Amino acid sequence: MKNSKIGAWLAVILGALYFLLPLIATFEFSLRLKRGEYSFEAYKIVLSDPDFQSAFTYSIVLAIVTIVIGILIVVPTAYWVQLRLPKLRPLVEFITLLPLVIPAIIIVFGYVRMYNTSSILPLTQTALGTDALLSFGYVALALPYMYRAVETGMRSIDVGTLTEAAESLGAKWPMILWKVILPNIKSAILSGAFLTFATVIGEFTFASLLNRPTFGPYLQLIGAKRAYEPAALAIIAFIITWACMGLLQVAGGAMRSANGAKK
Amino acid sequence: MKNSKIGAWLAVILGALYFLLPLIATFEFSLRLKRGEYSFEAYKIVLSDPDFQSAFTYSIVLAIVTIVIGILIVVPTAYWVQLRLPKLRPLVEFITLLPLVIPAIIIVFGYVRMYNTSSILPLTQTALGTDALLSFGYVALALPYMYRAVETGMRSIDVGTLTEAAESLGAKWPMILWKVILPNIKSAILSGAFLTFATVIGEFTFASLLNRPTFGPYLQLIGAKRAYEPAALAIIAFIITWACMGLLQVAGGAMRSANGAKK
Amino acid sequence: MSFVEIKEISKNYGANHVVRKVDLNIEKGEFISLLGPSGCGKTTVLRMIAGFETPSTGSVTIDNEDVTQLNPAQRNVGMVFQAYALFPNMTVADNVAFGLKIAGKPAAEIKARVAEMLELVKLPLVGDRYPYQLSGGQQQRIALARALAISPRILLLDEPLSALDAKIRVSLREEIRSVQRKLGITTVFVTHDQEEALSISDRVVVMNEGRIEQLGTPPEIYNQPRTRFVASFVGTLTIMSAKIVDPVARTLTIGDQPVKSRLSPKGKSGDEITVGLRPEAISLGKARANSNSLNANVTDINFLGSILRVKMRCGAHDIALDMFNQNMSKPPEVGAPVTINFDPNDLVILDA
Amino acid sequence: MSFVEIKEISKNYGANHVVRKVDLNIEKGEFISLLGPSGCGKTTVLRMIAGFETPSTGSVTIDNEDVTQLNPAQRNVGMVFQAYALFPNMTVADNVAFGLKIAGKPAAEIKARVAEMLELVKLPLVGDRYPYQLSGGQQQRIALARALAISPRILLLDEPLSALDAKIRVSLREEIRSVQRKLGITTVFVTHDQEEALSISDRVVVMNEGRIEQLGTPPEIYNQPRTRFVASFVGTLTIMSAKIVDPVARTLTIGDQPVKSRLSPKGKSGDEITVGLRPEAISLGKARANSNSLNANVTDINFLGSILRVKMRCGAHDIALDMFNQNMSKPPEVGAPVTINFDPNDLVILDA
Repeated sequence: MKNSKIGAWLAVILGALYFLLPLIATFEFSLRLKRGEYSFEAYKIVLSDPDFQSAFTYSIVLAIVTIVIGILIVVPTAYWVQLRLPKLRPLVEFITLLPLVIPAIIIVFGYVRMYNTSSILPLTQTALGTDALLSFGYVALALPYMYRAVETGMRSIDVGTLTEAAESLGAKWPMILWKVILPNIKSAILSGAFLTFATVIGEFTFASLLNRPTFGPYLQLIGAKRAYEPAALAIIAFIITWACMGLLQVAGGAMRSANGAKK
Repeated sequence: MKNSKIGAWLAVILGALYFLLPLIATFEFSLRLKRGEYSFEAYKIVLSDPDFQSAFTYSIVLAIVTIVIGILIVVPTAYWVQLRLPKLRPLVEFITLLPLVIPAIIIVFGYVRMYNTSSILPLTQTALGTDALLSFGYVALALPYMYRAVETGMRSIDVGTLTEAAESLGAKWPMILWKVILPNIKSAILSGAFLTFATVIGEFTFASLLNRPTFGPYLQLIGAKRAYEPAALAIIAFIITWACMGLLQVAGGAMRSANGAKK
Repeated sequence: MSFVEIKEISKNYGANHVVRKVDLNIEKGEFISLLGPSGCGKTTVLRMIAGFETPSTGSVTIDNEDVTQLNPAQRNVGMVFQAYALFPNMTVADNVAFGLKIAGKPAAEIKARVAEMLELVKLPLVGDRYPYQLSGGQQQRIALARALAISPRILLLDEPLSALDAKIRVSLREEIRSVQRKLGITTVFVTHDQEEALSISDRVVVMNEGRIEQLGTPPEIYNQPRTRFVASFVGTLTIMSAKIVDPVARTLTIGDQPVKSRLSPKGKSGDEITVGLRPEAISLGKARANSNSLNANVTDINFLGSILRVKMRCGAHDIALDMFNQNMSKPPEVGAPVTINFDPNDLVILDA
Repeated sequence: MSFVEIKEISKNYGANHVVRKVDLNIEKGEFISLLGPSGCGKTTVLRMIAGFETPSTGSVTIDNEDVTQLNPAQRNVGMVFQAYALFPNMTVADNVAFGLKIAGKPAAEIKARVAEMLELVKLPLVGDRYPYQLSGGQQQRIALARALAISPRILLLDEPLSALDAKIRVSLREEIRSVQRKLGITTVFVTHDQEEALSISDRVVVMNEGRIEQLGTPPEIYNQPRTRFVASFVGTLTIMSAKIVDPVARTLTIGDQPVKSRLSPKGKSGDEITVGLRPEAISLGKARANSNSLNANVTDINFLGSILRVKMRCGAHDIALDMFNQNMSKPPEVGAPVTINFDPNDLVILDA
């Protein structure tokens, strides 16, 4: 029994190293801009670059738009599927898994083909149109995470019985969704939102092919021109991501303890 | 109630269109190589290209290696965590989610930094070393899918009690894992394997930065030079992916029905 | 015209007939239990009264209003679920107030009503707590208060005690019965526990395979089960085969020993019939006047706490006898020959 | 030297003391039940005997061998779980054969032993089926066969009947008892159901909050509960306060009415003590010689099927009385004044 505990800890530690070692190497390298000493010079340069600021702001706005659209699509769908069409669940799960396995490049190919300047809906003609297309693409990309999170949240409360209880008390659908379901899956939605945020901030293929100035292409641009700044950027991206994950764990923990206490 | 059913179906159909329309547009375009008529000419060109054949074979081999390493890492870890260290589960979940939110580019940055020709372990010096590095990277990338699948599989059987039952009958750990646990999570492992396969086949960033001739970079190369062939390639990639997903659903269905019957 | 009239309702999912032509009239203020094993359709009948399921055929009328096509929110029925189903994000008071807020009652009235309801379920001080801070029994009381707050026309209870511990189950069922009597509210209670159904109800509906097997007061169901299913599902029954000697004189033989029954058996002399005997209807001792007596041998004695169950072999039959465990009385010894007595009234003749 | 000796075992998880210094000796061939509410530590004691938990302090000895530090695979104990825990990927025969294959027995011997075990649990024909094709009761029988196949030194049963329906629960517990008697195997059975523990065991260990409250034969536990906890957990007990009149003459008063007890109460004249009375120990009717009698008023009658529970008010106390539901006897009417009788033997004097 004690041997197995050591084994398990070892596995966990190895796993952590697997991800942490490259990160530490990158961090160490990012500090070496000034010869012979460690400094945050590379970070200063990056953070004061107006291009960085605009790309970063742009990505954050996109992420927020993506999250809002994602919630509006996923929550009612997941609710209906769980409540009325449980037989459809495998199909819906299949659809939400698609973006994980269809390379992003194919989706963009199709989008460019469908919405090009000579199509019926020439979204790519204007910047705003392309932005809309981009955020729709991101919604698709982040769908698996958002759907999984919301679905897990809904399963952890007994959506069916709660809905019936509210119905028998005279409540109608929008009221039930707003007053009973949403407040109880808040943390699940939050966790989906954080994963979406992280995905959008780090995305490259879509933005690059649609030629929009997000954080991803900026990272690549700097990577081609400079040596130490990309490492600094990678670390910045990681810290943001890490903060998101931390919040996600807090939200998840709150949800779990609430559920645990409920029993 | 009937309205809500229509609403739910609508949501499902819209979701399907969201992914299928770009695909159909791509497919239609891929047939137009010959002016004025639909033909599979683009597919013929692609499939008879020896570069395609070698890139594709290479990717498949890589995918299989990745799957084997992934199973060897994930199954014992998930087993130990679930059995002996349930408190560590949030941490392990956090670690397995990392690849979803750390942009691949950062991981590669770190790898190149750590294993370059002047490091202690100069993996990038040889092709085989780089291949090893690449497949380790892919294991990391596919970790979330493999771990989730295996963990769900283990939760659906009562791993703890089954293990105790086997122990009280005199069985030791390796025997229990091999005879009792593995046969009961076969389909979960299969579903993780398919997702890993799809991920590896479509991956671009790692292969390109480590300069290995996989299917991803080949796709990009063709995309830069030709017009119709990339569309054909995208469709081929999609069909392979789709076949994987189909098998996944079959495996999942088999697992579900076995579990359902068990109750 | 009864308060609730259920007319020939059926429910099928494809070829699966869950409820088959059930007819049931419930009087105002009555407490009715639907009793049966899982899968017998009892919950589906309840859900059709509540409006969560629409009958495939037939109709449901409440207080002269045909509600068959109404959705649950329009029916004004109170429902209590096995899983409590309190809203986890709301305090106890907000849970109880939910239906009243939906109905748009003024705040002062809601406050008074919530206090009244919490008083009714004997939990006046928990209004500010959240459901997860309460025990299972308390949560179910709050669920009852919430269902009653909207002054529903009928109260529907779907196995409300199944998730609770044995002792709490007994005390809460007495509580439910007393609240129901106090308010005089028409109530339908679904359960698979025969003691629960017998102890709480005015009338019991025993269901099996989507049909009503027997409908009657608790003593009727228990003492005069009509079918073998009811006899074996409700209480313990020793089932034996007997042979008719004289249908008019109501004499039978069990094994080779003569017995009498109160009712005339259907059949002619020499026919085999099935009879039942409750373990508690039998007593040990010498034959008494007007009572049946059989000779048997004790094979085993089970100590069940308040009761000693004596198992005996009588010809080809195993007969069980219950006696109270009293410090004074000595149980017979295993292997001993005994004479058992029972009243002709207690010999149940089963249809099949 | 007893076959199983448990010496002062304790188990704590941090500050949480789950088992506190439990001492228990089990004789060879004995059937012992650990009875208590959830969280009382009964399952943890069982798991320490099986080896799934290591005691924080204390030791476990089986057949003169100290097994405290051995892992489960080395202890040769058979275990049956609440959740059946059959291996879903194996047939019934492979499940039963599992332990024998691990032990490296020859194929022919395994085959014979599997057949013997399936015969023992009365399921000789299901060897080729998979667990999911069996009912819950059948699965649990197979789990029993699997545990017994390896000829374990002791058989451990962890709430094996809790997941089953009421009727199957009763028949399977009789089955388990008969198999245990046939094999003469030392058995420890964990349950929260008092009827189960009383009916199946040679001795019952009542546990509460990690400690043994009382250890004795089923009739001892039921008829002479030593603590208030045991009295209220095992069976139904009406608890009343009484006043000592004369400790030597063993006379008390309940309310203002005089009663006698069999044992001398601890205390002096005028002291308040707590006494208990079982509902089935009381009878209605005129006072008899040597028996206690009290005057009371009937407040409610509950029909529980085989039993009628009459609730009465006697001074400040609510007293419950059980009588068999017999077609002949008429229950008293609510509100009627009655005289109740009970033997001095049946008045239980509680320590606290």
